[in-house]
Amino acid sequence: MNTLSLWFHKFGSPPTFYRLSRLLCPWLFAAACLIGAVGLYAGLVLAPADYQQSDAYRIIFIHVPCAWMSLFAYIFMAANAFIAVVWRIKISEILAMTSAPVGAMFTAVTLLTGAIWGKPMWGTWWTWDARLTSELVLLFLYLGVIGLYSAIEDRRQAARAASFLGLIGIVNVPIVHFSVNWWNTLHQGSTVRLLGPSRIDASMLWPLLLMALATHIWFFASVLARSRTSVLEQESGKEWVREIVQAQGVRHG
Amino acid sequence: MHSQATADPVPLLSARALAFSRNEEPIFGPIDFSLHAGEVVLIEGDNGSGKTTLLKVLSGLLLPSSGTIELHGEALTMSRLSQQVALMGHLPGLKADLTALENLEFSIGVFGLRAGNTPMLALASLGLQGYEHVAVRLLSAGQKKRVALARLLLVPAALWLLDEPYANLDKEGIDLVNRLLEAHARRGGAALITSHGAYAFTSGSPRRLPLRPAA
Amino acid sequence: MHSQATADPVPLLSARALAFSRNEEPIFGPIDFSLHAGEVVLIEGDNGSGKTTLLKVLSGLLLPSSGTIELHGEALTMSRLSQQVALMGHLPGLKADLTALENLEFSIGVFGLRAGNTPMLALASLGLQGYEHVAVRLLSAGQKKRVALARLLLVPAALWLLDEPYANLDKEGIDLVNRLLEAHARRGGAALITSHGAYAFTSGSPRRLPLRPAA
Amino acid sequence: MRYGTLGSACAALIRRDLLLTWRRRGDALNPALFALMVVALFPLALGPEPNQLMQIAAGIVFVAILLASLLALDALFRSDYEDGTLEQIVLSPHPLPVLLACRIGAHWLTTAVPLILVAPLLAEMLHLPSTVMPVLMLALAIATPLLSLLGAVCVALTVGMRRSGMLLALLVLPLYVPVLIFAAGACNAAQAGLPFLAPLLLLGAGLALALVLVPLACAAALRISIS
Amino acid sequence: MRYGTLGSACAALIRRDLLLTWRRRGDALNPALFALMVVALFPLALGPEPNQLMQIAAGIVFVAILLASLLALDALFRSDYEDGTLEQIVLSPHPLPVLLACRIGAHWLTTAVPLILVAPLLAEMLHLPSTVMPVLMLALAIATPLLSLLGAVCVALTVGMRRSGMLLALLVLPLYVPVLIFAAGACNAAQAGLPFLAPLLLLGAGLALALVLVPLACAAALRISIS
Ligand code: HEM
Ligand SMILES: Nc1ncnc2c1ncn2[C@@H]1O[C@H](COP(=O)(O)OP(=O)(O)OP(=O)(O)O)[C@@H](O)[C@H]1O
Ligand SMILES: Nc1ncnc2c1ncn2[C@@H]1O[C@H](COP(=O)(O)OP(=O)(O)OP(=O)(O)O)[C@@H](O)[C@H]1O
Ligand SMILES: [Mg+2]
Ligand SMILES: [Mg+2]
Repeated sequence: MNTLSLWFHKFGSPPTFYRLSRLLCPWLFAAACLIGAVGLYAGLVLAPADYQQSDAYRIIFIHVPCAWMSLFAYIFMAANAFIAVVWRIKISEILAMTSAPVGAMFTAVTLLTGAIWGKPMWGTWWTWDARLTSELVLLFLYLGVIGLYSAIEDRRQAARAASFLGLIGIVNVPIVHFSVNWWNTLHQGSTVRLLGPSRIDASMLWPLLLMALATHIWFFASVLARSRTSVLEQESGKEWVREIVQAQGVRHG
Repeated sequence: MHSQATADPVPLLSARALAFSRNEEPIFGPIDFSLHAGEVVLIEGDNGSGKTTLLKVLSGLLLPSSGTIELHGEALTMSRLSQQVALMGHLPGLKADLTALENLEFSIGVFGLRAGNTPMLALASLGLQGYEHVAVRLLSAGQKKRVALARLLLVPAALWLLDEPYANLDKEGIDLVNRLLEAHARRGGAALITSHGAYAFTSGSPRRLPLRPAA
Repeated sequence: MHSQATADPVPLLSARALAFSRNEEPIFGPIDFSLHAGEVVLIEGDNGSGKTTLLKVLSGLLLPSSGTIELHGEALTMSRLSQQVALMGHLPGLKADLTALENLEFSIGVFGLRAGNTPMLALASLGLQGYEHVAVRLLSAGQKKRVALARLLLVPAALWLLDEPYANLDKEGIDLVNRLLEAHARRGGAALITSHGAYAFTSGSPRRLPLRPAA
Repeated sequence: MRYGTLGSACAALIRRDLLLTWRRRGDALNPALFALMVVALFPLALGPEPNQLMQIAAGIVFVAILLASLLALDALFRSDYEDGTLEQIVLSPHPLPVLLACRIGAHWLTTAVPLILVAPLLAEMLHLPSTVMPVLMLALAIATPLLSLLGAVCVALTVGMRRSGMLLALLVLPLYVPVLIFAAGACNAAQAGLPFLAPLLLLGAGLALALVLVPLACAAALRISIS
Repeated sequence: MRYGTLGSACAALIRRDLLLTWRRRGDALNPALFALMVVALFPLALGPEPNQLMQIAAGIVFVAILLASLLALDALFRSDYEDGTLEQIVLSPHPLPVLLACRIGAHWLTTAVPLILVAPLLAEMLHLPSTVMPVLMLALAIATPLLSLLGAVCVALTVGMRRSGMLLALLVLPLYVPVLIFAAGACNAAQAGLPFLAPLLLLGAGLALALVLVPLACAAALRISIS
């Protein structure tokens, strides 16, 4: 056992995880909603209209954070999948599997908002541009992971198999990100940079960053909430779960 | 649970606190047992008590959730394990489109050959003379089982793990399995066989290892 | 071959010179037998002797190559046959993703319901209370077999054809099957069951119908 | 003693199939996803020029939907065969063709309807002119039941075999060819501004015929292949 | 007492696979027939203008071959799994990745090579210019082993399941996308008179990588899915 897996065994033990996530989840959801509301207000109302695209551009405040999240969620999933496959740590299996549907949702929203935005901008809902295609492949990869996970009866075996598949798909993530640089495409090049100056006006930048923050928090809240139910389901035979169920039964009457 | 003291000090196979669980549900509880050369042990248990699972764990197909398995008193590695142990599962492991002989030759290529035996001899000793060049597809269920048993005679493994070797066999077939087991034990081999209560291991009185669901 | 004279003059089922062949090869020879209400007959034979095939012929799944089958002394038509005869084959005929109750309701929709019985009662009488709403997928092999048996209790058919009902059952399961068979016979039903030599029909001493390969 | 009526048997069968689909509703999306992927392969293989794609859009949509329903055919009788339910259905006291017609209808509902629903998306991805869309949908509405029916006969013939995937494809595809010609032909005609009703009417006539004959053929084929 | 060597094990495995293919040599033609049928669907669906077909010929040949090898994948481990041979192979005393590499190689020989051989015919049916033919064959020679290898990992992951056909397609197709893009891209470039070597070199690099990594991944995946 190396230090990493020791750490996981300590903090990632299902009961600890359950209690921690029960504590955190409501706060995270609340924070995500609050920051999201501020970001949306700033983006949709306060930020000035674009000189080229007038108000159509405002969909950026949903499209771009969701697009970032679709990639981030995959990386998060793959990291957990790696731990799950190599060290067989249960919490990582669960985290990887619960982040897949959330990531798939973000990917779908990205595709949808992109298509909606594409109609006024490019005059078509869809083109076979490298970024669009690779993002579509990303959705397929998420769906493959979800499908494989739900097709196998044994939860842990299913999680390991699906994690394995997810790991193979990670090659697609850099392709999505760098596709605008590697191939000349219709899609916007990178405009927001962490290092160096961004090619976007500050009045548009800060609502965008707020939205990005909100989606990140939402992602973690949602993954934690889903994982909590998974943990309960998978550990349903264990003593600590019975205690919780009993305690809740008493509370509910 | 069930452990016998015998003359031979180093058992061929020994399991300590061996347990396996699936989906966090224990399939079979921690069990301890050892198996010496020349022994045939019958694992008894109801449907779903984990007999098949136990054999898969012992053969290395599944990793135990806890506990240790030792071969000849040493912790096992996968490649040593598969030289010493032969598993005959529910499925015959035969290609229907190959002949009996071709099937055996494939398994010799992969697993090696026990000294002083040949596929023809093994088939003959199971009463399959004349069927060597018949596609397995055309053999009856009982004859297929015999080809699978012939493979056991050929591989060098000293420990046989047989999952329900009597299932779907008629009386003659059951006798045959018993004779093979006795001969193998006399040669210094050992075998672990499963059966649910309905069958009887007719000859002799083998040691029995009862298996109850852990939950 | 094997024909008994009994009190009841019109047998439930009678076969005259019944034979079946596949690819011009006879599978079972011409056999004659009759089955009266209240009787349970055990068809015995080695692997491949044609037991399963005989049941399929009697249930109407296969057409006999020669000979006649009569139900209540009348030549049979397909739809009368399937109202009178229930077959339980090697396969359970259950949908793994439906619950036990849903499976039974489907079979009632297709086959009808015996007077004075309900799915819940049938499941309860087989010791499956509390499992009515559990997906069959999650049941153990033994419990699945019980659900399949519950279906037999529900359908109106008077004649049961059971193919190896004891296979893969533990002792308790075997007793259960025997009790069901006795109750069915007492109610005026009849049953034809197959088994290869290894199993024993433990209770009573049923009539036996030996089957030998025709070739 | 209550013997089931034919109505109750059909209702039980359809209810069961819908219930099974609902229990595995994730899988119900698979044919549509597969069609989506196949459609996506073409722009990647041919290059993304919208004009070229537009020319061949209707044809590709049909080929994709045809392949998806081909793959979905396997589910028609196989699982019923493998768990023994098919034997029970064959032994039921009701006319087998009627029961099989219900089974095929339920299969069409659960696999082909999602395909029809996803078709506008597929067409849009290939830049099919929106004027052709109604014709495409109409052609699909007539063609997909025909595909399910024609496929059912082949499945009934191969159901006893293991690993029949490839063989099934080889049996089914030739039967699908006329459907493809008329359905895609109608769309191509509409796209070229020509009259497109004739092929659709022919398809409709074929469907009417198949609705009557296929259940009978299917019952005969099943009896052969499970014996 | 003679324990088998790794060499004898690989030889036995390959010999067995070739023998099995020979015993069912009728079935060995199925993938090629399937590709032929898929290719034949296009002129029917799109209309027979040679110029239009020529434009899209290379792409369609690739899509057809890709779908055919997708359907053939099912045979890679399934029959071995169902009759228990796979368990025996996993339990053998030799390194599993090497044995699996032999199995995949034999599968490629028996399913993909017929596809490559039939490719000129397919291309001719779609009027592919004969100057592009050598590039097509070269691209196929590099792409098909890559398809077999990538597919093998997914098959290994799904081998324990019943009726995995559709799911397998959904897992495999995204992985096939890059292969398709580069292989068809090379042909399209050649057809347009542009340099076509770069995508082929990329494919070659991918193949080299896959040859090393896939057997390892396959072994790991198999161990997960048969447990
Ligand atoms: C269905 C169509 C579309 C898809 C699938 C899509 C996908 C994506 C993805 C995946 C990203 C994140 C890339 C990364 O972080 O590396 C992104 C970012 C972005 N997209 Fe889209 N997009 C679509 C349409 C559009 C349209 C029509 C526009 C506007 C003309 C647009 C503008 C942007 C911008 C400005 C960014 C931020 C770029 C950056 O700062 O990195 N997208 N899109
Ligand atoms: N691949 C699997 N996935 C999930 N559960 C399994 C799997 N294999 C077996 N089980 C479960 O493990 C338990 C033990 O099964 P096992 O097959 O070892 O029992 P057994 O003693 O061999 O029974 P039988 O007498 O029916 O052969 C059962 O409850 C079974 O449902
Ligand atoms: N579908 C089939 N096609 C060809 N031959 C078959 C088929 N089903 C059975 N047979 C053959 O018919 C003969 C009788 O088989 P059957 O299954 O009736 O025997 P059985 O007495 O039930 O045997 P068991 O004890 O193994 O169940 C066997 O030789 C078998 O190989
Ligand atoms: Mg078992
Ligand atoms: Mg039988």
